[in-house]
Amino acid sequence: MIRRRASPAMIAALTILTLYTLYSMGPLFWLVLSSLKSRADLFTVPPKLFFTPDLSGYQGVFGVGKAAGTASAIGLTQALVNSVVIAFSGTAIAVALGTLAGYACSRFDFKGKGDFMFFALSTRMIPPVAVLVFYHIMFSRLGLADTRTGLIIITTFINLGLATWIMKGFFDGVPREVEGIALVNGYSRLWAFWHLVIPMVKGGIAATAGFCFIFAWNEFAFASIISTTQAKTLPVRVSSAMGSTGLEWTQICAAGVVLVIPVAIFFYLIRRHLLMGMTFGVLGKGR
Amino acid sequence: MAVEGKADLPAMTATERAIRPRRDPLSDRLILGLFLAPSLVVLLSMVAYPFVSLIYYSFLRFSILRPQVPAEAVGFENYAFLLSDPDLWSRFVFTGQFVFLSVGLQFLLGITIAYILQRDFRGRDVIFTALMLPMMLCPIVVGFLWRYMLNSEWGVVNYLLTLVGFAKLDWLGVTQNALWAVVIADSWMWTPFVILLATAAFRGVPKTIYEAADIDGASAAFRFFMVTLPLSAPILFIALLLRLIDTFKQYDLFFALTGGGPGSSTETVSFALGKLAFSYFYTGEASALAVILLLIIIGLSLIFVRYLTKLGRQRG
Amino acid sequence: MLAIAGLEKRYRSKEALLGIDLEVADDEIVALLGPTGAGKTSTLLCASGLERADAGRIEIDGEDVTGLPPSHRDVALVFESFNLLPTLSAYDNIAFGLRSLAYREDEREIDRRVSMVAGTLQIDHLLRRDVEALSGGERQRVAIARALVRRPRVYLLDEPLSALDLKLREGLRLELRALHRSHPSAILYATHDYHGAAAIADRIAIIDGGRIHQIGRLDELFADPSDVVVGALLGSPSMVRFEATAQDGVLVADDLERPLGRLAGEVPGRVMAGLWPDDVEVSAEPLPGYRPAEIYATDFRGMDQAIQVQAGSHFFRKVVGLDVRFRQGDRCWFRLPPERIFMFDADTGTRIRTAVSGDPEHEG
Amino acid sequence: MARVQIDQLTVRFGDFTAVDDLSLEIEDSELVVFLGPSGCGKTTMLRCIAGLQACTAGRIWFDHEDVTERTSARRNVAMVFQFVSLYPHLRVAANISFPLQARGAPRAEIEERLDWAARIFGLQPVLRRFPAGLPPGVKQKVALARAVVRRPTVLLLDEPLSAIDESFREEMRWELGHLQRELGFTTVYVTHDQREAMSLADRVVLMRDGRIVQVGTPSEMFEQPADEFAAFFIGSPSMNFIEVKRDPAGLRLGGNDVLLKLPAGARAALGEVGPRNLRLGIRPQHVALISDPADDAVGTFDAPILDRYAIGRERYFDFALGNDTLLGMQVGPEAGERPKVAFDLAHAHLFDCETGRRLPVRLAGAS
Repeated sequence: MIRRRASPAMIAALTILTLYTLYSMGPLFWLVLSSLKSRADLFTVPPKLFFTPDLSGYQGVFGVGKAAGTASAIGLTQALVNSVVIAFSGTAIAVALGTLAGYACSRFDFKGKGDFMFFALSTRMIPPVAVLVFYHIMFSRLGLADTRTGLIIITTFINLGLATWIMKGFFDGVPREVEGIALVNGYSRLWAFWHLVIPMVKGGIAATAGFCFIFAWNEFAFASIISTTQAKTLPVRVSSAMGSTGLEWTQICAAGVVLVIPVAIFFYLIRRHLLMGMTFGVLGKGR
Repeated sequence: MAVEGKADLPAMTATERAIRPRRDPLSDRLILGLFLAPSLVVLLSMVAYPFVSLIYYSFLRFSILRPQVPAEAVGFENYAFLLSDPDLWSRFVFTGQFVFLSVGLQFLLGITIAYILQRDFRGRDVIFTALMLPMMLCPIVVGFLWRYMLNSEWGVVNYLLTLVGFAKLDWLGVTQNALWAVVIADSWMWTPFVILLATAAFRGVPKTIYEAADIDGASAAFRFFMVTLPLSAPILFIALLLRLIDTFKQYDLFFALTGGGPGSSTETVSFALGKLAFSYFYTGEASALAVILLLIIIGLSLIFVRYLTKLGRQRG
Repeated sequence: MLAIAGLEKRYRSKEALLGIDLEVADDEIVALLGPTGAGKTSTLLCASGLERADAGRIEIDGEDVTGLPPSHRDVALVFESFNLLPTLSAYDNIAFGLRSLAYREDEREIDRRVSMVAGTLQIDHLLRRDVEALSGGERQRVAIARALVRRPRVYLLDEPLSALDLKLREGLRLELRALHRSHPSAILYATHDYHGAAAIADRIAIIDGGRIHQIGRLDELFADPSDVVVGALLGSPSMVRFEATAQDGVLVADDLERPLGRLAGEVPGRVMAGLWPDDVEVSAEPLPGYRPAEIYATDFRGMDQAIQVQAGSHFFRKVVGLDVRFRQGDRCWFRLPPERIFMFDADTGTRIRTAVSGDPEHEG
Repeated sequence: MARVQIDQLTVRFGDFTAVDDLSLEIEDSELVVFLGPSGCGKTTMLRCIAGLQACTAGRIWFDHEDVTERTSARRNVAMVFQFVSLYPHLRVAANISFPLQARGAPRAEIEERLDWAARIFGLQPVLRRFPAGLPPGVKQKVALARAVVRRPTVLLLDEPLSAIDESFREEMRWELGHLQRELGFTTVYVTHDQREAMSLADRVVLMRDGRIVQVGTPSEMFEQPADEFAAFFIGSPSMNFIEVKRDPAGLRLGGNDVLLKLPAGARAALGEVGPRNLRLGIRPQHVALISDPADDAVGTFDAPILDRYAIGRERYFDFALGNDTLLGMQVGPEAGERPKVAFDLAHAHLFDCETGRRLPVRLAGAS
C-alpha cells in the first residue's frame, strides 16, 4: 500500500483509541493498586496513587499472618483447593468428551447432526438460574448438593458444548484426506484418529482446555446455589466477604487479583484462539 | 522426460500377494456411536431432562423448602400469577432497557475500536491482547470492582468527575444512575468481545475484495459502509445474538454490583427468578418463570439461526 | 482390474452418481473426463471405499469389495492437492503404507522398495526432507511414489496434476505415461482437462451429471460420439455445433442459408448438428459451395493457429495451418461436409443415427 | 487507454528480490502477457502497475504522467484477480456498476454503462442474481465487466482464467482475445500458461527470477527463443535438448555414437563460434521418422526407436541417444521398416552450454 501522512481522521482515531484504552485498562490497574493498600489508604479522598504497600489484604485472603485471626478473613485456602479441583477435573472431562463428539460431528454425516449441535450450543444459551431450580432439587435427592462431585458434573456440563464446538472447528481444519490416506494404506480409522489426527490438533485441545478452564474458574451462579459450605469455590467465597463493618474491600481486591492470575496466564497461552473460544467455535479458527 | 531405472522396478500390480486376513476394524457407524454417546448422555440428563421437568414443575404448587407438603397440580395458575404481576412486567422493562443500552454501547464502541485497530501500527497486537482482558475476568470480581470504584463517597470515578468539574453522582442509590452503572460495567467487560468479533469479521473480508475496492476507486468511507460492513454482517449478527442472550441472562454482575437495588429497581428477570427460587422458594412459580425465560431465548436463537441460514445461502 | 457396476451415490438430497458402469483392465489407463461436479471424485471415493456407495457393485480382480473397508481393498489413491502427512518426512510418507497392519513389510524390504521407486521418480534427494519444504510438483511425486511402492491392485488418481503449473503438468504427465508403458497396471485417472486425458489415457470415459456418457478409445469416441456431451468435452477445440431443424427430409441450421444436407430417414423437429473441427473446411477465398463468415478471434499455437469463426449467430472453432494467417475481423468461407455431420436430439442430447448426405441441388 | 512505461523497476521483500531492475514499454491498445513459472515476479510486477504494491526503486508512467506515488484509486486502472473478487453481498448489476458508484457518477451514465458492459459479456440474464450461485466462468465475466465498465487507462488481468475448468477456460480465452481487440484497452495479462500467452498476446514478456528473459511476439518466442529456458518453457511437448560435440562432418550426438551430418554452410558457421560446449535443441514436432533417405542426407541418422504411441490424435515416438530418451512426433505418413530419425535443421537451435544463450548459427546451411 502507498504510505499516507497523518490526517485529522487519524488524530481523531488515536484520541478515541487512547480514551477507550484508559476506560478498559484503568479499572484493572485500580484493582491491583487497591489490593496493595491498607484499610486506611483505601478510602482517602483524593485516592492515593502513592502509598506504602500493605499485604494485609492478601494475608486475609490466604489466612496467614495476623489477619488470619480476624473474623472477616475470607480464608481462601479451602475455596482455592475446591476451585482448583473442580475447574481442572471438570475441564479435563469436558475436553475429553468434547474431543470425541467434535470429531464425530466434523467427520460423519448423521441424522439430527444439526439438532445435536444446536442442543450442545444451548449449554451456553441457557440462563443458569433457569435450570438451577431443577438441579437444586435433583442434586439434593442424589446427595450431590454441596459436594465437589456435583460441581464437577456441572462444570463438565457447562463446558461440554463449548468443547464440542471448538474441537469440531479444529477437526474441520484437518483435511479429511489425512484419514483417507491412512485408510487406503491399510490402517483403521481409530488408528488414524489417535496417531495422525489427534497430534495435528494438539494445540487445539490445549486451547479448548484453556477456555474451559477459564469458564470453569469464573463460574459463579451454579456454584453459589449448589455449594453452601463445604464445596464453596473462590468466586462464591469472595461474594460472601462481608465483615462486621460491611464489605472487606482490601480482601476483595486481593482475592480479585488472586482470581485473575491463573486466568491471565491461560489467557496469554490461548490468545491466538480467542475467537474460537469466545464464539463457541462457530467462526472457526485463525480468521 | 527420462524415466530412469525402469528395469529395476518390479511389476506394479500385486497379483502374487494375497491380502492378509485380519480383524475387521470398527465400522464408522460404531465409532460414531461410541464418540457421541457420552456427550449425548450428559446433554440429555443435564439439559433435556431438566427442561421437561421444569415444564412439569411449572404446573405444580410446591416448595422445595417444605418437601413434606405434597405438590398439588394447579394447571396454569403459576403462569397466570406471574403474568398478572406488575412487578414482573417492570422487571422485563428494566431488562429490556439494560439489554438495549448495554449491547448498543458495546457495539458502538466495539465496531469503532475494531475499525481503528485495523490499521497496522507498532504495538497494535499488544494493545489488542490487553484490551481483550476484561472479558476473561470473573464477573463477580468485575461487579465488586465497579461497586468499589463507583462508591459515591470515596470511589475513584466520582473523584475523577469532580476533577473535571462535575458533581459527584450517587451511582448505586438512584435507579436511573444504577442502570447506567450496570451498563457501564457490563460494557466494560463485554466491549472487548465485540472488538474481537468485529476485527475477525473485518479481517475475514478477503484481501482481494479490499484491493478490488481500492482499484474501483472507493474512498475509505465508501469502502467501509459499502463493502466492509455488509460483508461483516453475518459475523456481527452472531456477535449480536451472543451478546443479546448473555446480557439478557446476566446475573452475576447484578448480584455483586447492585444486588438488585436500590429497592428492587435493578432486578432483571434472571435476578428476579433467582430470588423467587432461592430466597422465597416458590418452586412452582420459579419453574414457570424459567420456562418463559427459556422459551424467549430459544425463540431469539431460532430467529437468528434462520436469518443466518438465509444470508449464508444467498452468499454461498 | 477394476469393475464398477450400477454405482449410485447421494449426498443428503443431492444426487452425485446415477449409475456408473466402468471397467479398467489390468494394463490400461482409463481417464474419467468431465467438468467439475460431474461425479469424478465421488466415483473414485466410492471405488476406494472412502465413501459408501448407495447402490451398485465394485469388483477388484474379480473379488466383490463393495462392502469392504478401504484398508481391505488394496487400492492406492492420489488426491488433487493434500496428499502428504505433514508430520512425516518424505521417506516415511512413501513408506507409510508398507508399515500398516494390512501391507506390512520388514524394514529392509521397505528401504529397498522406497529407494527403487524414489530413483524412478527422481526424488532420491528429497527423501529426508520435511514435506512442508517440498514444492507442489515434488509433493505430487512423493504421493505417486507412495502409491507405486505398495503395488496395489488398482490406482485411483484424482486430478493429481491439476494443481501444478502447466509446464510441470505436461512433463509429469509424460513421465507417468512412460512409467505406465514400462510397468502396466490398472489406473483410473480423473481430470477435467481434455489435453490431460488425451495425453495419458488408453480409453476415455466421458462423465457428466453423474452418468458415464460414453467410454472408448479416443479414435472410437471421435468416430462415433454417442451423445452431445461427448462432443462438447472432447477435442480442443471441441465439436462444432449448430442448432438445427429437420423438416421434409432436409436439415436446416438456424440462421444459415441453404440446408446443411439431405436426411436419409425421417427425423422429427429440433436437433443439434455437430461436426469435428477437423472436418470443417475453411478457406480464405470464396469457393463454390462455401458459406461466408467472419473471423471472430484467433489463437496462435506455435505450430499452427486456431480460429473462431462467426457465421450469423453461430460460432465454431478450428485449427488451421500457418500458411494463411487469419486476423480478427477477416472474411473467410467455410463448408460443412454433410456426410460428416452427426445429429443429436436437441432435448436429450442423444445421437440420432440417421445419415446426412449432400444435397445435389445446393451443394457444388 | 494509454501507453505504459516501466522504468528500472525493482521490488524487494526483505532479502528476496521479486522484480529486478525491469524496464518495459507497453504501447497503447497493446495486449502484453507476462509469462513465467510461479514465483518469477510477474504478479508482483502487475501489482506495482495497479498501485497495490509499492516498488523499492524505479518509476511507472501512464502516457506522460508519473503515477509511481499514486494510490490505486487515483490511477484509473482496472484489475481482474485470479480468485474471484466480486462483492458477494451485491447483485451482479451492483457489482458491475460499483466503480461508477464509488466515483459518484450520475445515475443516467451508470445505467448506460452497465447496460453496455452487460451486453458485451452477455450478462443480462444474471444481472439480478447474487454472485454466489454463478459458475466460476460467469463470475469472471462479471469481474471483467466490472473492470471495463469505467473505461480504465490500463486493464490488468492476474491469471484470470486459472481458477476455471479447462473446457470453459478455453471458451473464455477466445472471448477475452476477441473483446480486447474489439475494445482496444491497453492490457497487461499475467499467466503461467504458455498456451494462453501465445494465444492472446501481441507481445509476450517471459520472466524468470524477477528478470525478463525475452520479449517478443508469440511467433518470435516460438521460433527464435533467446535461451534454453525460453525454448523449454514455450511450446509443448517441451523441446528436446541434446549434448553435442563438433565433428568435421557435422555434430556428434549421444556420447559420440551418432553423427548428425550438416550442410557445408552450417559447418562453416559452426567453425566461427569458437571453442564452446554446445547443446542442440529441437522440438518434437521437428523430429520425424523417414524411410530410406539418401545416404548422405543431412540431418538424418540411425537411432534405436524405443516406442511408438499415440497421444490423443498425435503420434509420437521415443528414440534413444546415448543414455537419453528423446521425443519425436510423426506428422506425415507412418514410416516403414528400419526408419531413420530426421531432424528438420531449419528449426534446430544451438545453445551455449555455459550461458544457455542461443547461438546465431543456421544449421540448415546458407540463408
